[in-house]
Amino acid sequence: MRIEVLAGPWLGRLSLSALPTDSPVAAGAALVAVLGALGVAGYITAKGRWGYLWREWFTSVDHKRIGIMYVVLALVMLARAVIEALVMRLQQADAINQSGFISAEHFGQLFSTHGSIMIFFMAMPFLTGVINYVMPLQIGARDVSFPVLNSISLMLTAAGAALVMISLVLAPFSTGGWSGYAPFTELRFSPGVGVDYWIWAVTLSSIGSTLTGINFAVTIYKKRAPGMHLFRMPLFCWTALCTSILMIFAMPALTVATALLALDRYLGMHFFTSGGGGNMMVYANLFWLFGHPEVYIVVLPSFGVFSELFSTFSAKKLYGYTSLVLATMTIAVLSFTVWLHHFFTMGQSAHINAAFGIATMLIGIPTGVKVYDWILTMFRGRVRFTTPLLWGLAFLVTFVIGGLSGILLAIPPVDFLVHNTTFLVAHFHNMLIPGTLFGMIAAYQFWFPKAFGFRLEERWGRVAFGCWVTGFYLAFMPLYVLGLEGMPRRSAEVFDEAFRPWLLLAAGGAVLIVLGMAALVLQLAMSIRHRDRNRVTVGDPWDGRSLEWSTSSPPPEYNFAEVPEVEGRDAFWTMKRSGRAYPALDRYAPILLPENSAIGPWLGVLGLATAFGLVWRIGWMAGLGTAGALFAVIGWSFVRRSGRTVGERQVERTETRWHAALVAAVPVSREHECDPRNRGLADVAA
Amino acid sequence: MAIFGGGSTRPSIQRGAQVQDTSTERHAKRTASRAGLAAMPTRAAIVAVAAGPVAAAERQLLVQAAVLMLFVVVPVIVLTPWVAWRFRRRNRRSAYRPGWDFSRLLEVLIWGVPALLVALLAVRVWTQSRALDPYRAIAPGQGSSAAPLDVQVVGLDWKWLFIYPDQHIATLDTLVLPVGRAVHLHLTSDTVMESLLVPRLAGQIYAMPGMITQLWLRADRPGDFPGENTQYNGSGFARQKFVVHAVDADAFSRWVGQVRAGGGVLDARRYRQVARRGVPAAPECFGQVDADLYGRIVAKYHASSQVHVSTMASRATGRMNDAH
Amino acid sequence: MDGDGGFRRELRDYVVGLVLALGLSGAAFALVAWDPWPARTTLGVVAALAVLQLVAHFRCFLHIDLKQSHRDDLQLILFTAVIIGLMVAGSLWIIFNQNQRMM
Amino acid sequence: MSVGSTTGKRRHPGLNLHESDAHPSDGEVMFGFWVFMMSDAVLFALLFAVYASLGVNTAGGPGPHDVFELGPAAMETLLLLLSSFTFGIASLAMKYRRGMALLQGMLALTLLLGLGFLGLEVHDFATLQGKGALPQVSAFLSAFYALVPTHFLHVSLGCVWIVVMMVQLRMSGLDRTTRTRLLRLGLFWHFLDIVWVMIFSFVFLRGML
Ligand code: HEO
Ligand code: HEM
Ligand SMILES: [Cu+2]
Repeated sequence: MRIEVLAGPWLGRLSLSALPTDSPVAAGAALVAVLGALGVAGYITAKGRWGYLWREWFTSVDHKRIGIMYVVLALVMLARAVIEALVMRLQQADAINQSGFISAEHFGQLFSTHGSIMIFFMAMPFLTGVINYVMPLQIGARDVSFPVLNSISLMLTAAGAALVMISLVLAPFSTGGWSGYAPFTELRFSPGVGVDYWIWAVTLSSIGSTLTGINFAVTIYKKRAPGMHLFRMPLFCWTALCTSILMIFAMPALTVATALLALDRYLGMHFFTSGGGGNMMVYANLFWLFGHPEVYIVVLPSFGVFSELFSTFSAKKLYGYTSLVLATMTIAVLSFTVWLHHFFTMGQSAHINAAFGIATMLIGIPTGVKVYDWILTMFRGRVRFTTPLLWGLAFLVTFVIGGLSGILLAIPPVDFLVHNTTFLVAHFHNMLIPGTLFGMIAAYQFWFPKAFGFRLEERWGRVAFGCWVTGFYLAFMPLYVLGLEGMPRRSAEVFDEAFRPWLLLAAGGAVLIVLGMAALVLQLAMSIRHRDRNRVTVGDPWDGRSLEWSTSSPPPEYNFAEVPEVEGRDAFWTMKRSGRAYPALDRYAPILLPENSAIGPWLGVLGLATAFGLVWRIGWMAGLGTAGALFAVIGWSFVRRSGRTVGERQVERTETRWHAALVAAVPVSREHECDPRNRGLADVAA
Repeated sequence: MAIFGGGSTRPSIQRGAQVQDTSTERHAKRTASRAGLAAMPTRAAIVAVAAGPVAAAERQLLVQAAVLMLFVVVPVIVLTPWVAWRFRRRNRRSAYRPGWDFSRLLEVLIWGVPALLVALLAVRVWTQSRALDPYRAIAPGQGSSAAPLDVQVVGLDWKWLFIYPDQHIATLDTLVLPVGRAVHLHLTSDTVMESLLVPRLAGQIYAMPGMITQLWLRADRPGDFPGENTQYNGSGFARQKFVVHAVDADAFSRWVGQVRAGGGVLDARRYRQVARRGVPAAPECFGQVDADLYGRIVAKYHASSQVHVSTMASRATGRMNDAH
Repeated sequence: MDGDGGFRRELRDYVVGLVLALGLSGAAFALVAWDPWPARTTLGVVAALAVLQLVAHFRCFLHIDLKQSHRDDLQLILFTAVIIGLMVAGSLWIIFNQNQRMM
Repeated sequence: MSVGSTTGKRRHPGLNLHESDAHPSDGEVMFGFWVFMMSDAVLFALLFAVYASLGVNTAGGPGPHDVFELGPAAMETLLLLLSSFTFGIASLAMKYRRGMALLQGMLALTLLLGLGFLGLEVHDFATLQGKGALPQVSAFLSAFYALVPTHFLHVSLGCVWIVVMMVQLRMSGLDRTTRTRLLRLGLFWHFLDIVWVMIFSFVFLRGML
């Protein structure tokens, strides 16, 4: 039963009937979301931490804090999306020749939110957060080029994520999938607000990502420390650069696609409608102009992370640096030439299909080069099986299987057979989970000690690893089989008894994955609890190779008391070997840093208000939000900022304290890397 | 013959349930002709065998390419753990060259071998994309010299309508085909984008409103093959299944005769009922079909342009004639 | 900054830019207004004039040239041109082909 | 792009008036804006592609011939080109310090020309409405109304920006902040000119053929 309450015009279409009261699963999810939000807010209030959060975090423009906030956002969204994945897997295992425990409509929302969240609000914030944290440190910069813009990007992304979370309570969300294909998403077929939620959440995120891309690209071009030539940058910075370039040039396609879809829906125009001259193929074309580069946006930074891992944990130079750089750039450029492979089955000529199919396969070459380069990096190294490296090994073995299925899909006649089936679902999870997600989890475990000054517990990390990897194989390998048999993706129900064992296996895998997720949470909790045992304040727990390890952990807000001078690749590793690491300065200078700014959070709130107003047709809210944002930006441009100076005394105090820890620390050999003995000073003699 | 079993609905799909807008539909169904219905084929185990040349060629290509790829993928799967273990830190016997980061020979290999493989694959892609172009006519099977069978396909929410323009009959959610005869499907949709797939006969192609796409296929052995829509189109999506019954030529003509004699009429009014959103309670056959129905369905989306309507309609029917 | 000389020289750049822009735009408009040639030819010429004007604007108003100091900008613009070319040409190729095969 | 462009630069321990970390350097700011404009250029290019794809789909409604007029388009072109020139002089006035009056005067002139352009366009849109050429009529008109008003919106924002800069110049004169902002505004303004050249060539002129 729905409770109908007459909504005043000032609330647009919004009424109490938006509450998901008709399905226990949906109502439960909404309740969890509300209670969770209230719980967090209540806890912060009880602790009296709002002021602290506002001053030190929300208004912060420090790339390190912004990076951490991005990662927190990504982890929260990951938790939601993984649970949704489990629900979908359970439903498909249950709904064989019967209805299952959730409705078809609800299932539609589940794969749409799961896909959209995983891509836009998990993968993107995660990689943006990691790049934010690590890249400026690696190139020897004190911050990104445009710190305030950085904060604005974060808050716009967060606003988009908030909108998706709100849709859990003021339902429903779209059922159009993460790709939102028209004309299904046109008003005529999706009259509710669901698609509007999707449009505005994605638009907020894509604006944020475009700005982020610009910011990172300029930072890498213009803010490198002296001597840090492009070809001396750690590979992670290269992948960050290529990802940024992809963001800059691919995001506009998404913005155009969603904007035109919105014009269709709001103003009755005819871009993608099936009448009035509209053409739905134009939508598919626009979406994949973005969508394909997007999958490389989310995987390239992971490639960068793995490059760092294999070299660090093999205690060896990265094999084939130049070919890795070349491969990365080739992938970035090629990824603009293959988008049609997502719609081989739309009916265009065979020679077009063939041309795009071949272009797609070409990407396999540089990717293969990377894979071999990583193996060769371990070759003749001294490999240490720490948790971050384990993710890397699992990635290598698993990713090539996904690559294989990708190549199969790139053959148009083969694609005709398995397009839109669970074979495709298996392929892309086979890329996204080992590629994007394992890379990001590895990055989190690798750089966590840098950000917080203590290591994560290895044991729980291994448990998480075991669950995730086993869970992955169980959950997704069966889907290849089912796909070859023609089981369509996005099926709320299944009508083939023979599929049952495979779907049960897949459900079991999903359960394991959720356990893996829980293990990650436990790992964090236990590590915080035992943080004193795992402190690595000196800053270099893994015998690191690049400049971020040359600072204390966590690094001071100004990153480097003196900007380092770089003389080659693996800058910090060389400094350590030649005894020039940790130079003692005889004189400290004051450092000018950007001041905190409230414009980011304000634009986030105003953006959210605009989006929410647009979703529910609350005119005044959307209008005020837009006007507010415009005036906020103009007003902000009138504020003269002189920056904030960290005095030389304070720099000296910070640096002296760190140097004291340095002197007190015992250099630890790799033998004791994961011991409490490791205080973050690497023994370079061995 | 199974397909003449009449009355039996597919036991496994609870059609109509849970989906709105279907009550009138279901009612209408009861009075409609029941010629040519059969149960959804059920299988005990997974089998991925093709029953026609198109699917066979596509599957063969898949297997070939997969095997070829294994040559470069298996080494990775084997080498990764092996290298990692062989060069583990504890193993002091293995060489340690922290500065080694380049080898010209290896460089040539790691770029060259994948490039060679891609070149090989590219040749196959180029030729096979053309050979297996869904629009490309296929020859009749051995011993069958009949002209291709034209079928007009209309994707609806959430069912498929098949019109046999030359036989002047139509079926809903069931497709009966003569074994060995080439079949030329002309697909459109009267709702959102859909995608028709019969995994054992041929790969898929989209069906889009106001447009006509084509797909050629042929069944080389008699049997019942599941077919479906694979492009999500709303809450009834998962139930949009149908069965292809491949029967020998005689059985096919007998079936056509039977449908003609006993099937209902598919005129504009009846079509409107059929097209309404919902999952039909059972497949259905129509013994008489408005000749220009398909053309009108396609032309509908060009309605605001008067010139266009007629050309689209005539083109839609015209193409049928060209095909012969 | 070399005072007066610099000012004059750069002013001349802008004047040249304006004259070129007005001339090229004017030519394009005039061609279409008088319509002396078949449509396809005119279209080609209009497109060529547009590209010329694009170059003129970049050169005279945006000061993009081959000097070392502007290399970053120039490379950025060329890269963008490649991407835009890929996207636009590819899209039109696909859409026109589809339209042709589906009607 | 130039490899090693930062070598030889003095490293900076802390406070450094020209290259501090609180304010990005001029080069950084300008380069960042260039990158932004290129992203925006892709957006426009895609709108052009959409227009080219849907332009023939008039769905029985009016076509380009019925709705476009050369005269107003030529007039708008003239205003926009002149405004680019006046902005150019403003940039020179700033660069060679030819006095605030010239700078402000040229900005005001640019603003007037910009507003004139906007006014003419509004008039155009009104005429189109009068002819029944609404965006809802056909895909062709939808695509037209996506492309041209997006440029219109950009020019409007440019005008707001000019006003803001004129006020800020009054308030704080020509300092580093206002200077780089004016430079960026200049790029933006000239860029919009280029987009307009593409619009009149590939929308209006092509439509009239
Ligand atoms: C991280 C994400 C990611 C990555 C990295 C990739 C990588 C690739 N993808 Fe995938 N993909 C990803 C995510 C997706 N793909 C999709 C869909 C998709 C489709 C469309 C299928 C369809 O809709 O029917 C095709 C054709 C491909 C092909 C490929 C190829 C060839 C690669 C290549 O880059 C793989 C390269 C790697 C290889 C090849 C292995 C290592 C190489 C070795 C060992 C050397 C030897 C190799 C050769 C000789 C070739 N993808 C979709 C579907 C979206 C949707 O519809 O919702 C998603 C999300
Ligand atoms: C953690 C384990 C995961 C499980 C068990 C899982 C499960 C699923 C399931 C069941 C679906 C629906 C499949 C269907 O359409 O039939 C799906 C879709 C999808 N998933 Fe995942 N997933 C997981 C992780 C991820 C990750 C990490 C990403 C991205 C980074 C991701 C991205 C997607 C996308 C893009 C879709 C497509 C949504 C759509 O159809 O529009 N998933 N996933
Ligand atoms: Cu792709």
